[in-house]
Amino acid sequence: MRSNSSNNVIEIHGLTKRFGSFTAVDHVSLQIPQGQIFGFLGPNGAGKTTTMRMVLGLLPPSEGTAIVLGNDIRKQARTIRARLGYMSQKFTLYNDLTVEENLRFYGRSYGLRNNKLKSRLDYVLDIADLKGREHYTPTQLSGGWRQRLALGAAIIHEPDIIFLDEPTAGVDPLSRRAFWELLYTISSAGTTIFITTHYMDEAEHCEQLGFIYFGRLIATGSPTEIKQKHVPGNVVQFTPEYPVKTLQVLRTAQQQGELENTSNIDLYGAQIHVLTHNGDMIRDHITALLDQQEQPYTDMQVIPPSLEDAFLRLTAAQK
Amino acid sequence: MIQTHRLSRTFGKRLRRNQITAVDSLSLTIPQGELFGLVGPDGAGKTTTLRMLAGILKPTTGNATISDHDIVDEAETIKQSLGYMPQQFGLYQDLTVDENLNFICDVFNVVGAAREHRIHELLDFTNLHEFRQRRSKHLSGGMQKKLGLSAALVHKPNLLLLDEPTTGVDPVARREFWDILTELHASGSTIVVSTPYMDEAERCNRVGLMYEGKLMACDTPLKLKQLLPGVVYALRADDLLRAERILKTNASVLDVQPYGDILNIIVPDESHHRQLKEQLSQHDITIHSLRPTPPRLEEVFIYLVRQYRKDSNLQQEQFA
Amino acid sequence: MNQRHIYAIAKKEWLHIIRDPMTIFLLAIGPVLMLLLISYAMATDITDVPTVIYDQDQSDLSANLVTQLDASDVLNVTDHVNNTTGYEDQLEQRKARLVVIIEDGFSDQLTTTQGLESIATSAPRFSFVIDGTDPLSAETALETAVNISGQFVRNQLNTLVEQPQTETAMLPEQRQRLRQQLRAPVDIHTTNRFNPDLKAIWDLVPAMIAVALVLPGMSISTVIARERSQGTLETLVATPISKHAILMGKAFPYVLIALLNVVLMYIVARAVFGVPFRGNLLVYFALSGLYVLATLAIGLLFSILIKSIEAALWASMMFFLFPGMLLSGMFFPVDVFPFIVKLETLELPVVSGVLINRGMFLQGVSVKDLWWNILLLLIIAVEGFEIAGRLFKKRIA
Amino acid sequence: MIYRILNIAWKDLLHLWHNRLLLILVIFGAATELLIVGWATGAPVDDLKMVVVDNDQTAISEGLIEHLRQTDTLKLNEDGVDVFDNHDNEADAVHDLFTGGNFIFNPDNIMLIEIPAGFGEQLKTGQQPAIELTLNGANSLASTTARRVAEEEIYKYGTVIMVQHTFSGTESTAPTEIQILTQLEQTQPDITVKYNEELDRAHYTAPSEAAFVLYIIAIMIAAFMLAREREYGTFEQLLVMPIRPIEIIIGKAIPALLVGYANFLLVLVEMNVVFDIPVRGSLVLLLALAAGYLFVELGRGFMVAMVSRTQNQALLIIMLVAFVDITFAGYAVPVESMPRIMQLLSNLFPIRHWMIILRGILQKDVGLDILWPQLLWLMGLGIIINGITLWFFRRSLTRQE
Repeated sequence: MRSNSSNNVIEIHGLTKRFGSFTAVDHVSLQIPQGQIFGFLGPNGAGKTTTMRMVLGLLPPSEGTAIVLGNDIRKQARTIRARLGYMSQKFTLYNDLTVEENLRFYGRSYGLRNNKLKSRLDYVLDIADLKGREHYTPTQLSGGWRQRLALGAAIIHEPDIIFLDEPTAGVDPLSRRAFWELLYTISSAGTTIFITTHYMDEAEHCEQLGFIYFGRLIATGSPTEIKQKHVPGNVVQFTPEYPVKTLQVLRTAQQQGELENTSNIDLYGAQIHVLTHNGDMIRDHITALLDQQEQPYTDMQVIPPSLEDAFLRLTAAQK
Repeated sequence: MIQTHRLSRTFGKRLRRNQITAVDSLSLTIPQGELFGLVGPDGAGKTTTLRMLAGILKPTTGNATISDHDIVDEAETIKQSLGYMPQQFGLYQDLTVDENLNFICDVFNVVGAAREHRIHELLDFTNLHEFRQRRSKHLSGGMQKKLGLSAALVHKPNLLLLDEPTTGVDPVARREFWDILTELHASGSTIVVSTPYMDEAERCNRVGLMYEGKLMACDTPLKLKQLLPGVVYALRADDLLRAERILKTNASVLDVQPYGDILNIIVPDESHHRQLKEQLSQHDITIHSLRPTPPRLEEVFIYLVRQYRKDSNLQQEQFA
Repeated sequence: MNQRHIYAIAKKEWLHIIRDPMTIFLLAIGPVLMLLLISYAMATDITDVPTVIYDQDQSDLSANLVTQLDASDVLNVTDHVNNTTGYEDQLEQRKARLVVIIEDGFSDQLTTTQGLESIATSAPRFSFVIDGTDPLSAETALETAVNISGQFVRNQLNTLVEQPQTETAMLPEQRQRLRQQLRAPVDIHTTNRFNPDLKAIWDLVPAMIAVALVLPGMSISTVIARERSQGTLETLVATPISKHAILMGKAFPYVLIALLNVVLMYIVARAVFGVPFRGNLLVYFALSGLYVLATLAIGLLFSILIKSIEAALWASMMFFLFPGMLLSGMFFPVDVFPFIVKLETLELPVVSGVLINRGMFLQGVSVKDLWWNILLLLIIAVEGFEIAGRLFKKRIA
Repeated sequence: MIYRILNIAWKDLLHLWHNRLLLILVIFGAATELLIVGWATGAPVDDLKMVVVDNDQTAISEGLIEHLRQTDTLKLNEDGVDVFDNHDNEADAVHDLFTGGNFIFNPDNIMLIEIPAGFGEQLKTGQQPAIELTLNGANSLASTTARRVAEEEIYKYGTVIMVQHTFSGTESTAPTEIQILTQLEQTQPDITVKYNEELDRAHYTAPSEAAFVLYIIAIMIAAFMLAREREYGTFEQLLVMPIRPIEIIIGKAIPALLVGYANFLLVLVEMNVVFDIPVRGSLVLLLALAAGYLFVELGRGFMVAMVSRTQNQALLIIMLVAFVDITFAGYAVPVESMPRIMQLLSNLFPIRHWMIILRGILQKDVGLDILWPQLLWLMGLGIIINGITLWFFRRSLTRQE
């Protein structure tokens, strides 16, 4: 039933949602082709989850349409649902049921039977590396395992699209790594992934990104397109001896207009990033300033901007 | 300030097979006024440790003192000047920001003019002023976290225990949160914070890496980075996935870690730079750039945990 | 345990209750609503029991008896049948609950002289068939029917004997003695203390006040489990607030609401149902407060002992609702229960609640008469809070 | 369709299985409740404490006291008399006698009988002496029973004494008027009690409890299972799955049906064994109608769940609804004796019809030929209630806030 005009699995036009006088989502339009990993970024409360729930048919939109797999979500919600998977922000598996009982319930809800159910169950247990932990209840599992279990539950019926709402929140780097490897295998099998996240390094792995701010879609495109459009030029990065002090020095300098055509100056862990149009020229300028202000530093270099720079730039621009 | 001696905690029935040791004989000393970061994979015992220090979870064996008060016998005295922020939002969803803060002030006996002044100060601090009358369930994730922090700061505690305060918060709000923390730290209070974000751990005086309930490493970020044997090269290329598989076959490469749009390659020393380039070009991977980059705790963390897993597997094999 | 802490927790708990329209409605107005509804519906005396007459005698005398039966407000003659299967069906279809059968020859025995003599050998007999499903109304209906018919026969005999024209072998003084003794042998004056005309409302309403106060007790039974499931308990436990302050603070709003209910229900009992109040008002409110504390103590104990909300709700349902209706003494007097069941009711505050309310409303008793129930409630309240305090740990695991 | 329904049912059963305390409470709670309640209400109203003040001190008055003592309903409280004596006025004495007792070791006195001086003389000569009977009205059931038994016994004793003394026994045969009197006294009306031979009160309360067990389990489980999903947020997950609302309802109804049934059977057996209330009518019909009734009540349970956001709220509503239902079901007091409008209103409550069906089949061995109106009512109410619930369910699904 795919709309053969384009192989878009999700087409959203002017989707809006108003809660009383507050507009949570303001005329968002998006196209997501089949098999793509789509990242949906934005600060808390920007309307990410609301948009997702509208596309899932959980929340009736105030305006606009959402065509998923060729069907309008308002009318054929139920037929679409059989081919969707959803992993919400809150862990919504049953804490008092064991891992196996949870997965069997999900499998059966999507109509899987006996040997099909068995094979899918083994597949999910395998990729989520929960073999041998079937009898644990989710409360006995650590954060990472619970995330993989929730993902497993969402893909047990081989959905065409899976929606993941901040799946890796609060998960340590290694488990995040494992989680994304899992996503790659799923995506390579042709499943479209619609994911929201706050980890900008994860956003880099997405093929298309949407950036929403106070309900309005302010940027879309591949990670490289977004970086080129919104963060032209590059970043001067160095490791200051006294990060907080040096940051203060640079920011006051910028306010006094000494560092023209530089935009965001932020801390990235132990390094400081200075966003500029022309990296080399600004780098010498900064080294001079730092020496003059006796702010010791190491590893001064010019690197291309990352998505985190883009995120900070876009939010700063909107304020 | 904090002194623990072989602190440990197990969950689950003694006899039943799935008894889990969450924290395994942890010995740790945190001096007054330090910003201490606690990192580690999930289930490493970070939350359990913080809960034991906050005196809301009894340790199974071992003990610990906070400014010389025992965490089990004198838990109540410790709590007088302790600020604790649990992982999930610990305040009341159906109460407004004001009502929540006033309630906490009552609990900590912050009264009269001091209360009004303190609340005002905190709302400035976290710029939550215009949300005073909003129910906390209508606050965004970042704002809820700031409210949680202010609740823990109402009585100006000299020890702050924060359990993953910035989880699920966007990068901008995270930075604002940490600016508050560094300011607090500058004013002298001791802060122990557990976090999954390695970039935040970088801003701590010392970082403790926990793994399966044990303290695997505990030192300043700088010293931890020295644990990395060799140099880190950042590779920017087209097909990073394929590059990763190729480099894994190279014996002299110690570890390969993808991060966003770059691939961090750990090699013993600079001499391997040329050899890496050749290997990649043999498999016709177009390299945009391959340059040494300062190691970050993220890479140290992944390297150490993988190392640890290899050793413990080795041990298991010996015993198995 | 300073007051500020208790006040803080109480205020917070109050806000939770207020913020939740459904709960405030159920806690504040629920009990009064229950009192009104149940008292109005249940407190009527046994009246208009459908009765069917099988009159084999078909005389105006028997008709006269039937009208007398119908006249009583306990019975209400609905039908006449003329064969056994007739009244059998009526019984099965619940159209009739009592059948009065008047045998043939009933009137001859009571209107003619030879009839009179024949009584010496065999007196007129009635037979009744009663539907025993509800013993309470069956007994009352039966007693009324037997009394009226017995009295009717005696009066009829009296008039027969008095009439000069009934020639009988009996001598005049024999006739006189018979008339004398036809009257009841003994004249019994019954006076009913505290509830002269045995109004069921007076008996039920005070008891219902105690039973309705079960509601706040039940809603408090999940108060700790709720904080635990919302994750707010962890913050609370990490503060220096003492555990007793938490318990007291949490119980306080519920006590307040319950007392509000006591006042409301007192007004309804007096104004709407006109139940007399013969005790001392101040003592009554003090004792009601004690009763409320006892109920809440058990509710609080439930909320600490039972971790899952469903189990706590179910346990409080089993502990408060059913016993409240049947074991509280509202309908069935407790002192009649088997001894073991009486022991069981010891830990039910509702039993003492009913006794106190009835005692104060109807009997106008004072503290010295109720010392036993007060002692019981004191033990339950003190013991309840004390155990709750001990069991409630400022720990989360 | 069926597969998905069974799937949800199986999940809810697992929830119950994992929550052992709840499972035990649900299964055995009702049975123990019935045991205690049946036992307590079934007990005959007897050894009610009575105080007798004998101002006559004659053989006859002592005979009367002895006669009253024989009955097992009344129990003579000797030391009551001196309590009476050391009070100057009678009102205080009575007040003291009727209050101050405790229901465990010495319950209050129920009745005071004062035999006036000259009672014996007057009785012998048939001058109808008076007797003062004072009852403790605070305890209505006990006092009415005591009054009825006392009056009956006093009349009997009085007639026997009167007859003895008027008939000097010299004539060979008693004069006709004495024979008439004795005959009148001896002829007891023949009373046949149907459906509950010994008029045992437990035969009334036990079935009401059994009917109520089914009712309360249906509502509680339906409400909790659904309210719990809403509270924990797992409901949203269900909505995302290709499950129709009707399937969720039926799916959730099945565990309630099973548990309700298990409980009902347990209670039926218990009633039969412990309170020897036989199932006179056809068991199959009873079980079928029980299932029908359960389904109707489940509708209301879901309605309650949809209205309340948390489980605690669900409980409070159930409590209120239960109290209303108790009234209209004739749980403790029969509906016939309620005011007219109440009786009409009671038809709107499924439990009222279920109570009639249960009593009918249990005690009256009646079939559908008699009970068809109840069945009609149940079906009608069932369709309406479940209809509204489904509509409400669907509406709130789309408006899921």
